[in-house]
Amino acid sequence: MTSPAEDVDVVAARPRPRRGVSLRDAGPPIALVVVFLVFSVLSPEFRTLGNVQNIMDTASVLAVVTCGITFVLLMGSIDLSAPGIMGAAAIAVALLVANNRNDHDLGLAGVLVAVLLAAALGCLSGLALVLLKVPSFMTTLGVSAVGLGVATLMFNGVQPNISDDLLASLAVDRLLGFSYLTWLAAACVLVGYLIQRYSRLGRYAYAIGGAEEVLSLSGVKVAPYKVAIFTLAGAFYGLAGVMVTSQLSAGLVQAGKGYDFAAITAAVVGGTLLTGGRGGVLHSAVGVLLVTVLTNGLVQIGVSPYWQGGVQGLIVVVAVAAAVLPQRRRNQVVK
Amino acid sequence: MIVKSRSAVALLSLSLAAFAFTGCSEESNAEGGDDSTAAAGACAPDDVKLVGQVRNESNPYEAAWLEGGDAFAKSVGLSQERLTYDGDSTKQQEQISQLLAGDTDCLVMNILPNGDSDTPPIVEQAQEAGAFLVTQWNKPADLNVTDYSQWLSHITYDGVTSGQQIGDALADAIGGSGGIIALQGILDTGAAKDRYAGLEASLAEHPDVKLLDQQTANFSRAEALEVTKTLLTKHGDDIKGIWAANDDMALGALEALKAAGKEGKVAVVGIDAVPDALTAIQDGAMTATVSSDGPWQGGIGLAIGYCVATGELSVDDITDRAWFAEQFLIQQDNVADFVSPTVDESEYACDNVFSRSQGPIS
Amino acid sequence: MSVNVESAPTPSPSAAAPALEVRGLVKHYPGVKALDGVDLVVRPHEVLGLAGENGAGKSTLLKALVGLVRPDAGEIWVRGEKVRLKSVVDAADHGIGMVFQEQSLVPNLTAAENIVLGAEGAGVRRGVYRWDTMRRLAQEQLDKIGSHIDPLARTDTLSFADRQMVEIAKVLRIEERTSHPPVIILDEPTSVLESKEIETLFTQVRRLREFASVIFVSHRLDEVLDVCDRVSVLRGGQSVGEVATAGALPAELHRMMIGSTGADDHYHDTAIRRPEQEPEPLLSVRGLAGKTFRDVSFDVRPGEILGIVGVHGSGREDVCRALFGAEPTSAGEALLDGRKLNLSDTRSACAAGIGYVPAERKIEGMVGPMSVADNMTLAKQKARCVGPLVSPRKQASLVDRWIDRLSIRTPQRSTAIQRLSGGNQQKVVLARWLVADDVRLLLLDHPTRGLDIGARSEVYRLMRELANNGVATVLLADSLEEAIGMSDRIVVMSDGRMTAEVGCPSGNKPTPLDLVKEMV
Amino acid sequence: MSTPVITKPGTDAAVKGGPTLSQRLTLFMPLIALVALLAALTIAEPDFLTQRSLTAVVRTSAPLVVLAAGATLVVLCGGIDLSIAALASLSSVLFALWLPDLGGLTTPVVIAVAGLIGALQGIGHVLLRIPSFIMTLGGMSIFSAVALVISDAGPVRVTDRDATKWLTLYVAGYVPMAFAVAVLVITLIWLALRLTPLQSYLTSTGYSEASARLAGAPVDLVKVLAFTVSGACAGLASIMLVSRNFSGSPTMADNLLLPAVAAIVVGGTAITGGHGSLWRSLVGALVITLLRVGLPIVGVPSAYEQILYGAIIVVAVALTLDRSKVLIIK
Repeated sequence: MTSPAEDVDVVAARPRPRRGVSLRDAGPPIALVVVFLVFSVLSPEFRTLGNVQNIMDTASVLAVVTCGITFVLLMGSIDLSAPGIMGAAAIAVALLVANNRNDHDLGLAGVLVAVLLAAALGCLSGLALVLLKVPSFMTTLGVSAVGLGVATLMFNGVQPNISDDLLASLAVDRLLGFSYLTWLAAACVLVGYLIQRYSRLGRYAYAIGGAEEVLSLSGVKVAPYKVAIFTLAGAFYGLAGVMVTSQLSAGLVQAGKGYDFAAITAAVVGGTLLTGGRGGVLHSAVGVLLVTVLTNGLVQIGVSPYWQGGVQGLIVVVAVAAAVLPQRRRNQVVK
Repeated sequence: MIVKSRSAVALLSLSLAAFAFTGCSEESNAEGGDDSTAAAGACAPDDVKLVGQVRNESNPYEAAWLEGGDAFAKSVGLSQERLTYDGDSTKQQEQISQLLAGDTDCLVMNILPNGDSDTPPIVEQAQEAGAFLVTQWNKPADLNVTDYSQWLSHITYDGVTSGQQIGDALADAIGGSGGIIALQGILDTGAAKDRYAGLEASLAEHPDVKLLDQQTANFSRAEALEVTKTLLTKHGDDIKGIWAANDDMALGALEALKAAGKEGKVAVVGIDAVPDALTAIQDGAMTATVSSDGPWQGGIGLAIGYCVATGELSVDDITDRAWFAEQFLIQQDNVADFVSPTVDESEYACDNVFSRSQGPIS
Repeated sequence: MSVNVESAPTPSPSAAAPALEVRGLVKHYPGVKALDGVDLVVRPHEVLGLAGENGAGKSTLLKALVGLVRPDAGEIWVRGEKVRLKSVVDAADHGIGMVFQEQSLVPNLTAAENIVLGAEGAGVRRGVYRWDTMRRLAQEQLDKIGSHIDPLARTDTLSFADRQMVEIAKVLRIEERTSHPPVIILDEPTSVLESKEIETLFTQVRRLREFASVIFVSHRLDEVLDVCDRVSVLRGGQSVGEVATAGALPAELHRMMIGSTGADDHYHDTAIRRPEQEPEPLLSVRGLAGKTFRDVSFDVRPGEILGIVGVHGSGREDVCRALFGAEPTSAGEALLDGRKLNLSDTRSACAAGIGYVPAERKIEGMVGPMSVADNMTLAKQKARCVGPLVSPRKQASLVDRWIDRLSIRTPQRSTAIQRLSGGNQQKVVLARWLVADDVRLLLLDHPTRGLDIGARSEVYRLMRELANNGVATVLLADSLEEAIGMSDRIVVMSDGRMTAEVGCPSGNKPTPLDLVKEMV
Repeated sequence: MSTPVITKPGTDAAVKGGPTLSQRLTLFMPLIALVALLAALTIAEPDFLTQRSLTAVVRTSAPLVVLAAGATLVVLCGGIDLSIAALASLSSVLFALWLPDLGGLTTPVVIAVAGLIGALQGIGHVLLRIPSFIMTLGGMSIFSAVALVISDAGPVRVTDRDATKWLTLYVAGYVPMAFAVAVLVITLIWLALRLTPLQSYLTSTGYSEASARLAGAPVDLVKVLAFTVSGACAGLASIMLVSRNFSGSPTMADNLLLPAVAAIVVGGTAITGGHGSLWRSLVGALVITLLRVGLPIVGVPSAYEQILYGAIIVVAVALTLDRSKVLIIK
């Protein structure tokens, strides 16, 4: 970030100390390492390779969902539509690839269609946001319900089980010790990062979170990009839904249950701000690992499952407090 | 911009209104729209209003249940109103009280309470409103059906027996000795408690079978997958068998085994005999399950209510109002007989509605 | 429009025609006639100064020139062709660009992105960023103005001066939209720069003249005369004349701006003779220190107006906020009537009878959607309460009394304050501290910023009245002239320290230059 | 001291005041939406418009109304409270557990404890400068965890029903006590705001926290107070739920969170703070209740029910949101 060209007096005249920022960026990875080491010491089962694989497998779906939600958060919006969209995509893909309900066998094409359906649903919340001027909190809430409805319609009382080899193998077959789903998730994170770093869409998502008015002042029409971001997020949720289906080799309406707040938690823990403009896909990915390692570690050292949610809640608060305290100002507005 | 959005709103709401109508008109014929205040037990067959309520239609067993309800309603020339509450106790109560605020004189309800603790308020409201109520699966042990005139019957399967049966089947499958793990259901449900009690009983008889670990997966396939994965890494090859309190969780466990490459090496048992489980048993992926007949449950509850409402059956004549329904242990040898559960119309005949009773709930 | 990056800008064939001409521009705002028939001519390759008091209509004129404001009447001609400017982009297409006073950069993007924002051109292919191209494009712009900042540095890590360079570079991009030399508007570019930075800026401006026309707006008349070829003066929304800068004096410009001689009478110095023996100080600040200032000590006496002057970064604003408990202090103390003030929060400051009027009226001063009445009684709730309860009748009469006394123009007391004109909004914010008749010390941070002349003279008069009634005032003035005109005494701050304390009695006022010496 | 008088008039002239027609319309939009929805349901099922079923609707809505009303205060000062539902569940468990020992005192104690927990969140929010969204998101999971642990993940039966009997009675034969209590609570809070400077403090904090602070408004206190009331309301709501289910359960109210937030926004309260009122949330809660129980009862199939629910809340917000009061829509 610091540039050789900057002359000294400029550095002296910096408006804001960098400490808070760098701490926000470095904190989560450090925390991740620490937590991992602590659990490794506490529990022999935890440090086994098998468990590391297990952690990565468990993290994969959440990672993909968080990828999507991160872009929305970057804009300073919020997205609660993951459960509905994932449910719809999960059922859709189950019905489109080889399954026990109908004799479709679209294979990859089926996956594509499911993801497109999800993207369309995401697009819906984006449109409602920019056309009806309804806060994203509500539009995504509504779209989530719509998605669940669509899923229930398609479910139609009979569990669709997939017999598609490709999809089934994703969760089972392993490459270098990790299941294909894990690699898929890794790929998503990479793609997400590339979009965020190298695409106009991604950069504008940052800009919208940073100073929306400046964009329009520079003659950029913001609305289309907002819609595009929600569509992109929807696509990610859709893929996540497909992944759940391949894990269970069956389409569930509840495929996305609880992933909305889980993803927000992960993103925030990773250092992506709800106010937008800060953080990113990589931050969120770290957050996902942090949360997953915690949950898994707690089980391994035998903490009652009931406590696990609570511990996570605590972690979020602590993580954010740690990030904001170094740079708190008098008369600062915190919503 | 505002103008545009306003008009957009108008448009959307219009299309919604249309939507609402199509959505509702399907059902509006279900309502017997007259307020004839018929005394209990003397309803004209046409006045009877049949309601079946389950958690959600997005679960095969409960969807089949509602189908069964429709089948019975059709057989008596009526139609069933379907209610679902997404496994949300609050919403269930809200629906019931709203339902009972309507015309209740000839209302017959076949209800699946979300949990034991949800049964008392349902029963009391039905009693107050004078609707005919049949509940299934969940009720607090100390709540007696006979204390209420409108609560015609409570039907359930003997969870202890089924839990024990599959426990024994599992023990045999792993050769009478070895470690197993148990996946519990929603802890608040009688079903979950009884079935686990059954497992304990079975364990008592097989001292060499060791219960390594037990966690709840809330009857959910997805949760079972995660829990099993973790337990597999925790206990590794010590796990010889997996006992699941229902088939959905058993199937989730199967996926976990598949992912761990242990498919077929670990025996899995469940309860409910959902179609997927039966196929799994046919392929030998699963060891055993216990039949519970969704379609029949959906129909029989309405049938009992219908018979009492129309006066063909008197509450006082019912010997056991809280009773166990008949169930079978299903394994590879006999699975073929259960692949397509059929309900015989005659079982809904008013003199025959208790044909599957295995006696009172002890 | 050519997106040809490499080609050096060529002087346009129509160099003879004015690069930009404004004829009889008129713009009304609710309650104010911001522009009242303004004429302006900008020749190619010249730097035109635009001078005028606050509220003279400068900012409105500039906004009209970049399409942010639609004039009610009048014409804008670009290189001999009449144009209607509907948006910033539209203006840019005609080769007019502006460096905004409040900076218009996206803080969390790189300098390069900000420079090309909205017109990435070759920097983005099919929605995919090409950082190297991006960097090159930006570098080209930065080179034009000879800035050395790293195009890929995130903007909010740059110093203010560098951010301004980025803005200028961004504006220069409009060259690629038109084949003609562009018109660059610099709105108060120096107001927040330190002298060293100002020098670099001026070299930039002179450099710009090579391939563009520049409209340069500044309070500091000496600067205007220094850097511009001609100066056009606005007053009360009208052009009152032009001055060729060669050999012109700040004084005559100033005379044109305020339409009379000398600074004093303009500020209504009622020339009240204060008693010979000075009263005890009401406020004594002793060695106060904070993030941006240290070792600040001064006294303010009842009925005295103390001006604090200094360039941006002198820390005077923070001293003011610190006294009100809105900015943390690390050392020192402040005594009110010899009693130590609790500087930890704004509550106790209010309780002690201190009032604060922030510079950012719209963000920090008023609660836009709330009614005039509620805004006015926000700070002094007791004034509208009977016991613990609010008495609407009491509030109504109180508010009406003050609306009348300060002649605040508002339809009803229940009107949302954001619907009033700036001057009336400011009066409400001021009244907030007066309603309880218990204010003893007023901290005024640029109280006349963005007000038109009429509103400002009313604010001045009000300040005088309060002073005569024994209220002590600390004033951070909008301009040196204002500070000198209003203050009885002036404290000069530079780089967080007090550098001088100058007596400023009516009749014997120091000149701006005396103060500037101390400021830098 | 005497106050200065300005005699000379300023150059500013007055601006025309008064709300526009569309503003007046948006003011009543929530009510209009409610009536429209009721009409639609009645058309679909004539029996729906009977005194008994309407009574049932308001009885059902009571807990949601209380939850939404409390959270509205937090929203009004610019924050959001995601912990209300989890806190209500926890309170229901506490109530069931403490009833045997505390008897009649249980109700006030539980409400007080809930309020205290809310206050703690508020303090954490203002002292640690943690965004309310995060603070209460954390609170949500922590409260559920505690509830699960102390109740051992199962419901706790309430044997002594007299303690909550009063909530199941009827006022004047028709108005359910629970709803009457809900309305009473709203009225009290509303009066407390209207009659004291609190309203000003709350509104200014919500619209422009910076201005409020620099005008010496007790911003932090107001926020903590809002969270306290929000918590206490969650406590009261939980007791209403217990009175309905004769038991407390660690997940009892969890599914009421999003409906409660929806109720607030559908009522027309700006989620960005400042603009809105508790009465709006009351109407909003009734709308949401109609959607939750009305749609299935008139026989909308569950799949369509969800789709309608989603679409309708979005449209409702689009209609009720007064955009002149909300600057940026994120």
